[in-house]
Amino acid sequence: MARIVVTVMLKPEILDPQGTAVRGALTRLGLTGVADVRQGKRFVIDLEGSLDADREALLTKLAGELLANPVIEDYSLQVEA
Amino acid sequence: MARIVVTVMLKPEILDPQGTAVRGALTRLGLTGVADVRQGKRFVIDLEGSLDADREALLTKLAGELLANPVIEDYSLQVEA
Amino acid sequence: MSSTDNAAVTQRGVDTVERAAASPDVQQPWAELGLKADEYQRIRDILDRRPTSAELAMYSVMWSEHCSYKSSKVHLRQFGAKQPVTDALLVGIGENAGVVDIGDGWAVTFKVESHNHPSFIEPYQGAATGVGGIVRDILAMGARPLAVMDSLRFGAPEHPDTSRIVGGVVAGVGGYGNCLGLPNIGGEAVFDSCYQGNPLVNALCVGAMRHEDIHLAKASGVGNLVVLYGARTGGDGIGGVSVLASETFDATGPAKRPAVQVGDPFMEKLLIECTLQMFKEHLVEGIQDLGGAGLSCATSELASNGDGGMRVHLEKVPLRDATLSPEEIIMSESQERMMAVVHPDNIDRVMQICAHWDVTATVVGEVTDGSNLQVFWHDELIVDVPPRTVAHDGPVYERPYHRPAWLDARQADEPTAQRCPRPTSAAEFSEHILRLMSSANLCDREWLTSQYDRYVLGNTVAAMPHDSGVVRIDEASGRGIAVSLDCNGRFGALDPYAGAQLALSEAYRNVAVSGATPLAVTDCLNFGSPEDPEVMWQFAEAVRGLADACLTLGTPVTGGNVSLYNQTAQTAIHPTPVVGVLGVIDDVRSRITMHGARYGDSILLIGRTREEFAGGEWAHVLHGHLGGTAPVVDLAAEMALAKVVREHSPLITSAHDLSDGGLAVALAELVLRNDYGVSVSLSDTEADGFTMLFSESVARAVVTVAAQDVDAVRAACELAGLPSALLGVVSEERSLVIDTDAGRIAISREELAAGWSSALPAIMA
Amino acid sequence: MSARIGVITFPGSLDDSDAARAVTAGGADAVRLWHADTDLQGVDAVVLPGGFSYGDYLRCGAIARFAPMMGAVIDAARDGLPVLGICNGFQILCESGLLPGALIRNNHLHFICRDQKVRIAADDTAWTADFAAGQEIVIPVKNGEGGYVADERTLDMLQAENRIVARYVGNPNGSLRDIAGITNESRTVVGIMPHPEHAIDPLTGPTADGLVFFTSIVTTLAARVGA
Ligand SMILES: Nc1ncnc2c1ncn2[C@@H]1O[C@H](COP(=O)(O)OP(=O)(O)O)[C@@H](O)[C@H]1O
Ligand SMILES: [Mg+2]
Repeated sequence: MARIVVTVMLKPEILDPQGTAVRGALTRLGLTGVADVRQGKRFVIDLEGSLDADREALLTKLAGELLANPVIEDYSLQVEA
Repeated sequence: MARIVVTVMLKPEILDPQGTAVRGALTRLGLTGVADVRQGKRFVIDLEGSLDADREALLTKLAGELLANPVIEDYSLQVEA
Repeated sequence: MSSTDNAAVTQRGVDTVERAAASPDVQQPWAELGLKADEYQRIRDILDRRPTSAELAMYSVMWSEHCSYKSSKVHLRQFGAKQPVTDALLVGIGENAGVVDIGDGWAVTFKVESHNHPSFIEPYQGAATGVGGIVRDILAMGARPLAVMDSLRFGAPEHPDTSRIVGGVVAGVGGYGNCLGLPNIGGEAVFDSCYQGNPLVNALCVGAMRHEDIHLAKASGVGNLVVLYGARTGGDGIGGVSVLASETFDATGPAKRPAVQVGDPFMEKLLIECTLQMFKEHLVEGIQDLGGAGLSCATSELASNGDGGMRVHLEKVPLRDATLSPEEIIMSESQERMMAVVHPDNIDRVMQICAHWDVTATVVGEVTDGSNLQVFWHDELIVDVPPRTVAHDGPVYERPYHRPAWLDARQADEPTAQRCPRPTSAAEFSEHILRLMSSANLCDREWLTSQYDRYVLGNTVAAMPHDSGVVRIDEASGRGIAVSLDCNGRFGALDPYAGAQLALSEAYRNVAVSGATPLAVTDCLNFGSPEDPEVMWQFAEAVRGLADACLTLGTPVTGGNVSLYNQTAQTAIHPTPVVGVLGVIDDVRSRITMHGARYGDSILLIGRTREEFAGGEWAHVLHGHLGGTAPVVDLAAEMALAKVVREHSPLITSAHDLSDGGLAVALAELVLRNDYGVSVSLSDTEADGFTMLFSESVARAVVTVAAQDVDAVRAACELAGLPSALLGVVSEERSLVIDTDAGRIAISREELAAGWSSALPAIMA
Repeated sequence: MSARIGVITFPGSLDDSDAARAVTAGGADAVRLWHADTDLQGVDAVVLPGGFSYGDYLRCGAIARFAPMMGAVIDAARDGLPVLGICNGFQILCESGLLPGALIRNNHLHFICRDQKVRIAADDTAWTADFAAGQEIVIPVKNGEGGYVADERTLDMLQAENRIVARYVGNPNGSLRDIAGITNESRTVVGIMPHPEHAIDPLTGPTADGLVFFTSIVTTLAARVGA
């Protein structure tokens, strides 16, 4: 069993309305000095068996084509187990 | 400057239509043996100054009240810098 | 993790029928499951042994208040007993939803249902799954769902928790309906502190089909197959039943069970398309949606309505959570599932259709020539019951009830001029109008309605802000329907009998002023605890009132829903019988809307205005007052108004009913909703300016007609026994001008709009 | 013979029958196409309808872009097949690279459905030929993720090449430069966020302004045959 975690965040130059809303809410609820909040996605993918090179390559490709849209998002992969 | 990352995932027993959709797409695109996919949220919070105990306590509280709904979601905080 | 491999689950400890028969003295947790001692005994008498744990699970949930209507049943019978004679009713109460004939071979089905309690815990998902549930009910009748509506009640606008619930509920209703592709064509949103801990989320769905396509929930034909299709089954909504699971699964113990269900509108959209395709190809002998009580309900109802028995192999049910026990599988309330009874000749095609839409489908059982519903877990028989005893012969309570002692005092507390000072100058009148228009219950609903898709499917002829939603059913002929959903809970608090009738009266009027002929009724009765005799009295009175009024209006109740226990500690919500009325329009091109008027058109007020302020918006907003006698119910006038409007619809350029806030609010809305102004005088009317403007008497509407048609319409009113008054004209200047006995009220559109448009966003900020 | 225009249905497409109705009202024959097929059946143009393909649970249009039929559409579009993507269809076009940029969550975070004033900026695309540049129309907008974004260079390029097809008058969602719709280099592929197919008859829409998109394509295709 292999677990891969893919993290996707909007690129810094893209406006993040959700992050902005969270920042506003945190500040209203009393948290001081919130400089910035960005909201992204996290995918936890469980694969049967172990992660061979082929599947890892395909997954890396799909992370950049399916899970993230590189026009607006950055992404990263992490093999957990 | 402190950076805190809050991760929010649906509890394992809760239906995750988003994860199911991603699982289906990964499989259709040729990835074999996808056992499960769960999709969650990731908040990157930048705070001015250093993270004192008060602010950390407040943030921990707000993570469970604002960023996550503990009825359906699990969450975790990680101080990054 | 999902897995179909149920065999992985240990079979050790499964409570079989055989074992139950052999071990009569086993202690069972019937009380924890909400059963009373005598109910448990009755189960033992029916089965002539102790129930297995799976049987106990089924009976306990099917005999619950929610599924068995045990407190309400004795009262609801009036809807049948007092059912008006009508040719329109094709399928009456008792099925998933009633079916109404609207002509040309078209049938329409509609129903309203509550999802109140889940919406307080998780507003988004609670509301979303509420929409999902009612849509499946309509689908199960054989109809294509066409539109949804939502009637919402929230706590006080200024309470800190209110915006959380409003935001979540509205996003949930919208999120599910929008993603499903059903237009939202109307509803209500009301704020009152009595709903603080008990918000109400009532969702309505309407669908249409050809007469020959009506499907019923029954399993007939020995050898026919039982197909479960849609989402996989998870541990949703089975909190209580876990006590059984923990008994049987000693060592391993079940995984944690979700307290809240998450909706999957995409799956539901696929379910709709795949089900409609099966209907189209005549592949389905009987069908049932899986809602409350899941498989317990679907299998026992299908079997009970059929002519044979049914055998179900529970281990075949596709699971989302492999640790579920058989008791839990049979109880699971996982959303987005349907069950169809299919002839073996058609099964391949059914599976093909499901595969085409990527929907998981599994044959889980078959119709037998026996009389019992039998459920197997692998090879062991774990349920063997006469299905009728589960589905239909649940307990019936004659709960005690009595009129609350405090009601006399409340009814005596009229909003008199001494008790609630009235405006006396034109300036005060203006101020009161502005305060009303910017109050939570009368302000612009745009913040909310703009989150709902009202255009999808391309047949929406009227939605918000119109008095009722109008949908085209037949593109060629223009045949269509109008639906409205209404209730004023404060009237119910003053007099539940009248309150229910007034809700019906308002919905009927909304449908009528759109030019439609009202045909049928659905209702969602939201009340406090039936164990409180005073609440029970309110409930009994409301049902009696609604049944009586439906008989008079000739509009049968076709179905609905009861939601009890809406209370925090000792305080119940106002009696809130939400009533939906369905009307037919032969050609939607002839519908009447709130727009349509032209400069220079005359403005007529139709209907009698009495001095009626109790329970109304003016007393509520200006004085926070709730007391006195509810407005007089005048169903004959309501019918007369409907007839006049319908018969003169070609002459009527626009119409708007009078309800919350009375004439002042109706006229202000005309100014706010159109690009014209209104200039009227109350000098020729039957009562003083204050009464004319703020009374909430029933059976009234403002209509606009061309000057040359005034006499014809007024003559028709007179003939129908309705007073009418020529109030004034539609003016080019965009303002509200009213000449009263206290002087001239003149409010510009900008002034009206300021508070009216900002009030709801301010509550949500 | 009238033009044949394909309307693709993805699982979760919602406005597909509306798009087909609009195609017919515009004077062409609507040909229903299924996402899992690959045969375009020789259609003269394609409409990608609105909705929530695959629930739009990942990113809007992200999964639909990989549908077999989209492979055929992408190839044909590169060879000049006119394609109109409405709402979810616009998102699919951006995801598949036929149009630049992307659509993100509305800046106010709510789904918004309203009658929207839009100004036509380019009247020389396959789908806007019957409009006059500068013309203002009212058609429904309804989306949750309709905010158009692209980098400055792309935005400048779109503007310089007159590839912004329509602009919002009163921006409903935070779209950069009020962009409601754009076109590709060859002006055959158009993506538009608001819904012309819901404004073909004042009975069921705010206006009949949207019909012009569907008569435009008929005009364009007729001119091609004539040429
Ligand atoms: N919760 C809701 N969902 C959908 N539409 C709503 C909702 N609340 C109000 N509306 C619509 O907004 C408009 C104005 O509402 P309201 O003022 O309550 O209507 P009325 O004047 O008929 O009582 C109506 O068209 C109504 O159907
Ligand atoms: Mg009304």
